[in-house]
Formats: sequence, C-alpha cells, structure tokens
Amino acid sequence: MVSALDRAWIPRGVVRAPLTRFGLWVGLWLGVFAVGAYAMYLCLADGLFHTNMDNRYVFGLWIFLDLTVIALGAGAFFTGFLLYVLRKKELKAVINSAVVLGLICYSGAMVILAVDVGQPLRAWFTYWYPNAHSMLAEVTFCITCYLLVLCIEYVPILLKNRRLRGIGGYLVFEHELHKLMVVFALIGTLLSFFHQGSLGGLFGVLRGRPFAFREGFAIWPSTFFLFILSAIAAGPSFIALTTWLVEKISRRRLISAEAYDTLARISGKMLMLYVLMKSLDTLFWLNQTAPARGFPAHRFYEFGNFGGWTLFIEIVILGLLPGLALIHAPLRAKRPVLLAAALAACAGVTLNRFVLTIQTMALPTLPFDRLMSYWPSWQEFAAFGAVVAYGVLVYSFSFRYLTLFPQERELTRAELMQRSQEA
Amino acid sequence: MIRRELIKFAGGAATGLAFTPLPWRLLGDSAIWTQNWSWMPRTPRGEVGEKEANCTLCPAGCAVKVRTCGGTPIGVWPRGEAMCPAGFAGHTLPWHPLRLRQCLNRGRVSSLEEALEASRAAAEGGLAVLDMLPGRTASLLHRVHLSGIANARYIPAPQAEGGTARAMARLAAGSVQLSAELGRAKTVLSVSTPLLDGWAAPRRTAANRGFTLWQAESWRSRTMDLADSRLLIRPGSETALLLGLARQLLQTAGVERRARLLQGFDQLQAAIAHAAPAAAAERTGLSEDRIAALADALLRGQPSLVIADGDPLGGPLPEDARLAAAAVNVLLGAEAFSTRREPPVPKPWRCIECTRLEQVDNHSIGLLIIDEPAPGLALPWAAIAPKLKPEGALVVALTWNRASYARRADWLVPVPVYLESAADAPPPPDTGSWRIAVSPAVLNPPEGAIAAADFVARLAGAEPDSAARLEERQKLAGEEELEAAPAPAFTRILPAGTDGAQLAAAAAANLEGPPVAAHGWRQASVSPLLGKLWQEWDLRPAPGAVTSHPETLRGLGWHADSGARLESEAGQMQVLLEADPTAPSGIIALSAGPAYAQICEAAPNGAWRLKNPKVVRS
Amino acid sequence: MTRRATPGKAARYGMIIDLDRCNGCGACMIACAVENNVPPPDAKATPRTGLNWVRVFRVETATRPAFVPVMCMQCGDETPCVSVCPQNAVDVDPSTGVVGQIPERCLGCRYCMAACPYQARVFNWRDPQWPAGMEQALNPNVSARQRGTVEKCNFCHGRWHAAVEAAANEGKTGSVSYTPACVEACPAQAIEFGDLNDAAFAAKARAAGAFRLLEPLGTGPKVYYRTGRAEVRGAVSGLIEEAKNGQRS
Amino acid sequence: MKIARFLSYFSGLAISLAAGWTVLPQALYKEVPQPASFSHAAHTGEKGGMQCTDCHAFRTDGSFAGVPKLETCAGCHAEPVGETASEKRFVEEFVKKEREPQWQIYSRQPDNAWFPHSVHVTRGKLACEGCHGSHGKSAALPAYRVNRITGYSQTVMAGMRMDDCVACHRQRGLSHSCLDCHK
Repeated sequence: MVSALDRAWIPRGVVRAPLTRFGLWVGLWLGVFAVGAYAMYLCLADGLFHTNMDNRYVFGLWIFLDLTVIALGAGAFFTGFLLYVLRKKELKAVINSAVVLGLICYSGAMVILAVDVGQPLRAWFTYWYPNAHSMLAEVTFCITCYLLVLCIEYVPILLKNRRLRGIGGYLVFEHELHKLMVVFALIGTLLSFFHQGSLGGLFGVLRGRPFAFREGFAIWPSTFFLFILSAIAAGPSFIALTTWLVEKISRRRLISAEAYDTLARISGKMLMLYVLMKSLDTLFWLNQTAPARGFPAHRFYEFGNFGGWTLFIEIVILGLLPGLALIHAPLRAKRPVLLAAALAACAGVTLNRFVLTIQTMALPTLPFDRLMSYWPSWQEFAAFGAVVAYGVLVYSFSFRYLTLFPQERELTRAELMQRSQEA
Repeated sequence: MIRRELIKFAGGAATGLAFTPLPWRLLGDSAIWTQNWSWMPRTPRGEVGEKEANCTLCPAGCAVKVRTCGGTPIGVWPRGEAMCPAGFAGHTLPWHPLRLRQCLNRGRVSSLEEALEASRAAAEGGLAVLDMLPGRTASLLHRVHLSGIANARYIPAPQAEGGTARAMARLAAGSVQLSAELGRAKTVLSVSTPLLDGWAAPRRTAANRGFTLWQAESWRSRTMDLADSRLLIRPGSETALLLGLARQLLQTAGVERRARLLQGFDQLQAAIAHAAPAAAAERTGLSEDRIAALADALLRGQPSLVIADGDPLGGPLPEDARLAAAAVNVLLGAEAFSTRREPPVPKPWRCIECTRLEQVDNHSIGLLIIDEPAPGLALPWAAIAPKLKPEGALVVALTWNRASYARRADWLVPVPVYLESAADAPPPPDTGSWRIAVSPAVLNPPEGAIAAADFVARLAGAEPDSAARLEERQKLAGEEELEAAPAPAFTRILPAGTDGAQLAAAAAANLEGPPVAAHGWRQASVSPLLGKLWQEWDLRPAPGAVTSHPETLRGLGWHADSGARLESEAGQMQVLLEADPTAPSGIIALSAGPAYAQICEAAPNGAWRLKNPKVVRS
Repeated sequence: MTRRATPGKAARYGMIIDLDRCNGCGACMIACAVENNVPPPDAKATPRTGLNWVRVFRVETATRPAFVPVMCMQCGDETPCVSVCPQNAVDVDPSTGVVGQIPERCLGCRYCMAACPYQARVFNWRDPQWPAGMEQALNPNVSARQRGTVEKCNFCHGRWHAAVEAAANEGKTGSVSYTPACVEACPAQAIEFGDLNDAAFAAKARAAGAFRLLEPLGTGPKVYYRTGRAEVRGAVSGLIEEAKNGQRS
Repeated sequence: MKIARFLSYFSGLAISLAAGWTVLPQALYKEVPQPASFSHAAHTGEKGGMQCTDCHAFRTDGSFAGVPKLETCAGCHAEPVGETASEKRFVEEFVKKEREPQWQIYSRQPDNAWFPHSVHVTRGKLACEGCHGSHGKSAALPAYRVNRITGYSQTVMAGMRMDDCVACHRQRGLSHSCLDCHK
C-alpha cells in the first residue's frame, strides 16, 4: 500500500532509492530534528539561559548561522534573476532546486529567529509598530515578504507533481502562475537585494561598535552592498555544491557539465568583484572610519585569537584564490578544482559573517574592558541541527517526489541507453 | 469524495476565520499575556510612607529612613549620612532564604515552650549567655536577667573591632574604656584591618576622609586599594613591622624622651632591641627605608594612630600584634584616642559582670545560649566547644537564620530581625562619642519569634519587656548631657602587659602551614541581593572565594577556576579557587564568611587559624 | 544635588561622576536594584548574565586602581540603541532627555545591546525570582520585567513619576525635582545629578578634568566623569592622547 | 462552475464567520463574582448625596486610594442603615467579622502602567465620568469579566487601553515618550 503510493508520487522516468532506504534516511534526520525540537522547547518555555549567550555575546551561534544560511540561500533569487530576467537558459537545470534551497534557508532562518528572541509572541509588533530607521525592521519585512514569494515560487514545482497535476484546475493554475514567474523573480530579487543588504547593514550601522561600523551611501553603510555582493557570489557556488552533494548521495546525474560551468563562472566573476570592493572597503575603514572614532586599526587585532589572520584568510585565501580558480575556464573545467573553489567561496562568506557577528561582540569597546570568549551550549547546536534536519527532510521529499532537476530524466535515459548498449 | 469535501469545508472555515476578530484578538491577547504572566510578582499597592530609624545591622548604626508601602518596608535610604551597600538591602532581611521562622529541635519543628522547658532543665548545670553582638540594650538586659539566676554568666563575644583600643586600655591603669577616633586623626596606619570597608561607619571612610591612610597587609584588600600608601607585608609579620616601627620612632629625640617617662619602658626596649631594622625589613619584606618613611609620616602627620584589629570574619590579629600596636600608639602620644563613654544604664538595672570567654573554665557550661541577632557574626566553634560540659550540655541558639549554628545547637529559636522589633546598635568602634541608634518595629516578626532578651527573661522567671526597657533607656539617653570626652594622659600609661621577650619571640616566630589571609565582609549575608556585587559582578570577592597568584596555586597543586572543599581539622567549607595574576604571590586570600569560623581554631594568642588545611576537589 | 526642571521647558538630565571620590563600595548597585525591582541573582547567574543597571568597574592604573560606575549614558546625539530597535521599544524622551527602554514592547532581539558601546543594557535571560515573601518589599513605582526582555538604567524614572504626582497633588504646575537612587545612595557623594540645560551644571560638566566615555564615537553621552588623576583619565576615557599622558605620569 | 461544488466550502465559511463574530469573542472572557452586591446609585445621586471622592479618596500625599477599605464602609454601616437584604448580609458577613471584601476592580490597570489620579483629577480637572463612564450611577455592580488569556478585566480591555490614553494625550498635545506613562 505504502510502496504503491510512494511509486505513484515519484516522477516518471527517474530512478529513486528503495523506500526502505529512504525511510531510514528520513528516520535519521527525524531523530536529529527531535533533539533540536526539544532544545527549542527548553529555550521557549524556560528562557534563553539555556544558551550560552550573555550580555556581551547577545548574538550567538544562531545569528551567525542565520546570516550564513541566508547568504548561501541567495542562490535562489540570483538564479531566478539570471534565468527569468537575464535569460540565462542553462540555469533552468537548477532553478527548481535553487528555489527549494532558498525556501529551506529562509524558513529555517525564520524558525531560528523565533526561538532566538526573548519574546516570540510579540514578534508581530515589528509589523504593527515598525521603526523605519531600524535595519532589523527592514530585514524582518523583506524576509517575510521574500519567504512569501518563495512559497509562491514553490507552488508550481509542487503542482507539477504527477499526482497533483491530475486534479482539474491545478494544472491551469500552475500554468498561469508560471507565466507570472518573471514578476515574482523580479519582486524576489528586489526583496532579496534589500534584506541581504539590510543584514549587512545590521552591523554596519552600529555606530557604537567601531569594529563593525562602516560609512556608506545615503542610509546604507558599505556592508549593505558588500553583503549583497558576497551573497550573490557565494549563492551559485552553494547551488553547485549542493547539487553535487545530491548527485553523490542519490547516485544520479542531475545536471549537465555546462550548468556547473555556468554556475562556477558567474560565482567566480562576482567573487572577484566582491574581493575588490571588500579590499577597498577594508582599507578605507582601517585608515579612515575607525581611527576617526577613536579606534586605531591595530586595537582590533591585538586581542588573543582574533589576529589579523582573519582578514587575510577571509579576503585572500577564501576570496581571491577561489575567485581566480573560478574565472579561469581550464581550471574550473576540472571538477575537483571547481568544487574546492566553490567550497572555499562558501567558507569565505561564512567567515565574513562570523567576523561581523561574533568578533564584533567579542571585541571590547570600553578601554577598561576585556575580551571574553564564548562557546555555544548543546541546546544551541541542537537547535541548529534541527533546522539542518528540517532542511534535509524538505529537500529529500522534494527531490524524491518533485522534479527538481529537469535535465535528470534526459540524463537518466542517456545513461540507461548507454548501459544497454554496453550490455 | 468525502475527504475532498471535508478539505473544502475546512478551507472555507479557515478563510472565514481570517475575517473575524478572533485570530487578531488571539494574537493581541497572547502578546498582552506575555506582559502579565501569572508567575510574575505584582508590585505592592498602598500608601507610601516613611519612618525614621537607624540601621542596627552593625555597630555603625547609620541614620536611615525606611520607606514603606502599606506598612511594609520597601527600601532603606540614608538620613543625611552615608550607608554601606548592605544597608540598602537591609529591609529584605526578614525574607532572607535562610531566615529561621520556627523553633527547631535538631531539625524537628518544635515550640518555644518546649525550648524553654528544655532550657530550664539544663540551666541547673551552669548557664551562660554568649552575646555575639555585645553593647546593645539587649546585651544589658541579658546581664540584668541573669542576675536573677544562680551560677549564670554573661560572655561577650571577643570581637575583632576595638582590639587595639582594648589592648591600650589593658595597658592603662584602671579600667578605662578607650576609643580610636578616626575623625580626629590626620595619619592612620591600619595593619591588616579593613579600615575602609566595614571597620568604621561609612560616613567616616568615604571620600574626603580627612586622614592619610597607610595600609599594611599581606594581600590586596579593598582598603589596600583605597589607601594613600600601601605596604605589602609578608603574612604573619605584623608584630615585626610594628616593633620595627617602634624602634624607628624611638630614634627620634622627642619620642624617646616621652617614652622614658613610661613605666615599663625597659620591657618595651627589650622587645625592640630584637627588632633591628634589618630584621624587621627581612621579616616584612619591606625595605628599611620604607619603614623609616612610615615612621616619619606618622610623626609628622600628628595626631596619628595605629589600628591593628584584624578582620571581623578572618579573626583578630594575635595578641602580641595588638600589644605592639598599642605600644606604638603610646609612643605617638595617642592623641586620637579618647576615653569612651558608654550609653547610660538606668540605675535600678542590676547587671552581672561580664565574663571573658578565655576566663571561662573548660567543661563548665551546662546550658549555652547564643544570641545571634544579625547576619555575619562569627566565632570559631572550636573556641566555644571546650567550655561545654562533655555530657548533657545543651546549646540553644537564639538566631535569625538556619545556617550558622544549625549544626551545633540543639535548639534553634527564631528572633525578630532588623525592622521587626525595636532594637539598638552597639556603640561604634571608631568614635568615643555615643548615642543610642534605635530601629523601630516596622514589620511583625514571624509567629513564634521571641526577642533574645525576652527568652532569657522568661528563663529567669521575669517579665519579658525588652521593648519597654529599650524605650526607658532611650528616654534616659535623651536627658543625659553629653560631656566632651577628655583625652587621657597616655604618657602616664604603664604598658604592664608588655612582655618584651614574648613580643620579640612573636616578631621572629616562624609561620606554620600555607599563609592564608582570611578576610570577610560581615554584611555579605544580609540579603541575597548583595550577590549582585560578587556573583553578578566582580566588585567584591564572593564568600568562599580563594584568590591567589596562579603560580602560588600551581605550587600548591590547586587548580584555578574550580570548585573545591577546604578542609581543616575542625571541618570543611566549599570554596571557589580563582587565579589572579595581580595578587601577591605566596599568599592565599580566602574570602571567609561565617563558614570559616566553623572550620578554624582560636590559637592561644587570640588569632584564628586553620589547622592542616587541605583543598580537595569536589 | 538636585537641579530643577520645568515641565513644558525641556530638561536634559545628566550626571557628573567624580572618579576621585568613588571608593567602589557598590552601594549604588544595590540601591539601584532595590529602587528598580531588579531581582537578586539566580544560583547560576554570572557577571556576564547578571542584571545590573549600574556596574562599578575596577580599573587598574599605573598607581592605585580607580573605580568607574557605568550606567546608561543616556546618549543624546545619534543614540545608538534608539535607531536600531525594530519596534520602537526604545525612545528618547524629549522632555527629559532620558533614553527609555519599554520592556512591554521589547521583543528580546538584543540588537540594542549589540549597538551599545557601553554595555549598559542587560537581558533577562530567565524569569525574575524573589525569595518567598520578598516581593512584598518591591518598589510600587517600578514594575517587574519579564524574562526575554532588555532593561537598563533610566535615571530612576519611577522617582520622576513620584515627583510629578506629588507636584500635581499640590496643584503645582511649575517644577519638579528628584534624585536618582544611586545619587542618593553614594556615601562618597561622587555622583551629581542635574539638568544640562542649567548653565551652572553644564559648566561643571565641561570643566577641566571632565570627560565622557568613548567621546569620539559621537554618541553624545549625558553622563560625565571627572578626575584629577591623569592616569585614571588615560585608562578610562578611551582617548588615545589621554592614554599616552596617563602612562607618562 | 456549479455552486454545488463549493457548497461545503461556503458552509464552512458561513459557520466560522458566524462563530467568529458572536460566540468566540465572548468565550474569551470568564465571569468572576463580586464578594458582595453594591449600588452606587443608592449612595450617590439625590438619595445618597455622596460624591465620588467621599469614598474613593485621595491620600494626603496625593496618591489615589482606589476602592475603599472595609473601615470606610463600616463608618456608616456598622449596623444596617437601610432595609435591604444585601446590606444586611454585607454587615453580617464583612463588617461584623472584620473580613476585608476582595473586590474585583473593573478599571485596574496593568502593573507596568503609571496612572496618577492626582495629575488627571487634581491638576488636570478631569471628571471621573470621563474615564469611568456612568459607573457611579449604576444600581448594581455589573458582571466582572476577566479575559482568560490576558488576565485583565473587560472594562480595561474595552475602553481603558493604551490606545485610549494615547488618543486623549495626542488630542491635547501631551504625549512625549513611552516613559511618560510606563513604569
């Protein structure tokens, strides 16, 4: 009964793992999710003292990961933009997957945020009594709206399912919706631009924190634009990485080499642009912005583990090097190089988010204060684990029952034909 | 088919609900609910008033006003003068988590009548009242009531405060009471005494204190931080420093002439003879020049005085150090000392004499009543225990809390605390001018609490009337004219107790065991709110904190930043080991608290010491 | 000690803290907690999770240590915490200049805490708890805060309320005067409270030896410090020049 | 498109709309009985002739005492004055036994709100009726209904919320900041 139902939902022409193996996989992640859900319950019902955050480290692991996850999820809007607006047809191969990834990243971030604030029941106050000057209000508005857009973008993928399209009206609806996708892609791009930027602005506007503070354009500090750039640089890399990972786990070929190449090329170009801008910004900040506020640059890098190495690794090793590898066609043609560079690009963005959140919190501002360290509690790790598990589960079900990679059917057919010819 | 219809129905219902007030009301109400959680305390409502009072938590007796709401105290604020941090939390003492509210007989809930009955039976074996806070009206009343009981003794706790003044009084002929008047001094040398942190009234030790302070101590105490000149000495070298100082002083012409007038000068000189500058310098770790500079400062900045009382919770300094300090004061002319006038006693009150603890024979007490009216009072149990009869001795603690004597006493009887009954503070140690600092009753004491004096009265078969007696005395004090206290002629004082050989031996004695500098802030246990100062911030050392230089800790094999048990022959206490690179090396600073009194012993020279201390990781 | 402010005419309340007088006793911290119904520490509380509206830092200098009380600076220019709050739970009262933090509106996102360079804001990591019965002794003029909200010093606004109410009762429409708890509590009279719109008080705040914390940040604090000791000014002010002078002395 | 196909949809819609507008908002409140019955009308007006402040007095320091304590009632009702059964019961149950009645207070504001009566009444010269309506003329105590979620009385939730305060203050140009009214 169950397996018949399972077969009926799997798209035509693709091969999926046996139900038992899928069940085991789902069970494993459900277990991870359950532990995290318990940790979240503790924080919500008991108070945030279950985390190791404190009055100094007001933002802990969660915010850092939130920022990272959202940066990596930027692949969704950027791919949509490239496909629907700039008509890069080869990206049709990954757009569905990108939308699902985006949906997971954004909804996961929202869940984490709801647990991370002290009074989640008052979260709607931000909509009702918004402070127009606050970057966080901007972030909240944009993320919610964009999450809505992602849901709308997810609907056609869902409705294309073999069982659902059988229901009268759904197919028509899906068709009509699809025609509007350009509009949604544009809206999504706009919203994404703003909230990626606002997330950067979140720290850039902290005029009391010279380590994070940046001057900028109009109301937006330079980190506003750097965040957009770094997110769209890392987004395609992340999609390439996840696609490769799904290929490995499902043991299927999902997209063509061309698609990989396109993703890598775009990522590389954007990364180079980002590295250039970031370097200029850093130089201006170290020589101009920070000293003007009474903090000579060396003061930021004389504390314990936070030496100048973070800056070097972030910009050169995890920025310039992968960027060079990705814009150089012969190099990125080698799959291991491409993957390593993509990984480095994602790691670079992660390190950037780490520096801006955790290091900003760690560095003392008062001259008579000292550096303090922070290590998350198990509840923080578990809660994040739950979000990862939630993402894996949503993606797994989407991958099994929906068409995330349109090229997969063709590639499978080619593979089967090749195999029968060999036989 | 049915399933599909149900889904449609649910869809319709959901759409409909969105257009009713309900979801929005739920959203709004749940948010308001977070502002009105049932487990959140409601602030009191009622008329706000103010009552004049004095803080009776310590001898400073600061003048305060008590703010009340509906009759309940909601805050204590200074009345013109200064207050210490504990004073501001004093009104919360009645609700202290350790507060004793019922009579307990070895942990079993009991009644006052039973406690009285058991006490009456045991009193025949010899009754003694140990007063942990002598000098109050209640202390006088103990003596009044005990006069009606045969074979009864009144024992004031040997306090750390006033140790130097008492040593000087002992040197003086007759039984004159003396008091060091900080207000009159220009230069003060404080030897291992928390002079600016609990020793004297806050109003005297705040900014603009009016005197130059030299602090000689073996660790960086709070007084050390605030002192004008700091002398970091080796632990146990107090006597050596003071004798070295005396020798320096004697080399000054005028001083020697004055000293020669002293009877017993030979003895003093004999002691000083052993305190060669080099020897004193070596013992204390200070340079000879530094000691000379100190002597010079004390001579130039007259009136000057030396206080060597020790720490209220870490224990007094050894008797020889106090005597040496007294001798130095005599050499300095002791101009900042005055005879102390005790608050008046109504004529008809017949009081029995005080018995010093060391005068009490061993195994002579059948019933010991401990009067512990306020937090933070401590006396090593090891000093009390030998005085009890080995068999059948009964210990009754008339106490505010269920911690300090709970393990030792057979009976715990609750007493009213600060603001629960009219009470007065004992005279402060830092001034000879007296007053009766009274706090009125603002709150009702818990059911079953009895004033300590009333308990003793009932034991003696008298009427319990401590409140009326306090009023009587207060009235009398109001009528008394205050006289200017004459400065005593110290040049004629005989340092009778000064045994030169003994002093010299003390100055050269070797230390036993690891050098522990025990200290404590007596008011620490007044309210859990005070934890803000050490638990939620690190302004003061937490009770039970052991601070030391990392090297020293490592040398002892103790691990920093870990909880541990400090064990001695008398008992054990929980401590927290903390490494502090700015701490002087070779010293273990123990923030003692009353728990320390339970594990240390009183040495023959009066100082408290830990016997064979060990740290065991817990 | 207390300067007057006229309703209708805006006040800019401020403080001048004399670091040479502060002896680090902590009376301000306890008096503040009592006045503002800040709960006693939980068994697991630490200096990093604790609730203190004013904290006295012990600052080592070349000579003897200095004690520096730090509370909310009630920043006047570009108040860092006000602009970041997503839902207007923080505002500057134009009639007093006090930066208000409204726990009832607070979402607990702690963005304002990240924004504050003085670390003057604290978070209720858990439900506040008083020992049984002690809640009777709470101050009726200040409400208790729930867990998950941010709180901070507001120059004892409960006392300001009480002063306004008392003035109204006497039918006065003129001025009210009040004294914050820490000012009343300080045994060394190290803290002076007043209206910076009052010329005499403002002159005192600007006198030689006076400075504000992290002044180059441009936050415009209304809490001033003063000291005659160069080494203290060097270690505390955050000014590079002062730090150099302090080391020299 | 046949209506019949959406019949179940519309029936769901209609039922939830009806319930959501009528029954459910009422279900949010629960009724708590007052300890005794009381007629404001019998005390005020021509018959009683008393003013609001005769019982709801200001203390000497200007604070508002709110609902009077038993001693105020007992000042007149040490013995029954009239002949009603409820008065007799009140005297027997409370005055004679010196038991303080635990009145439910319709307009009790949250702990975090600071509402000084002296500022509004003594200085602002506002009439009691402006906020409390015709409560002082009621012949019997209305039902005290408390919100099950928020714990506040319906009177507060309906007409004495922050929005109502703010509206009045805005009108008079009096609003400055949150701390004006929040404590």
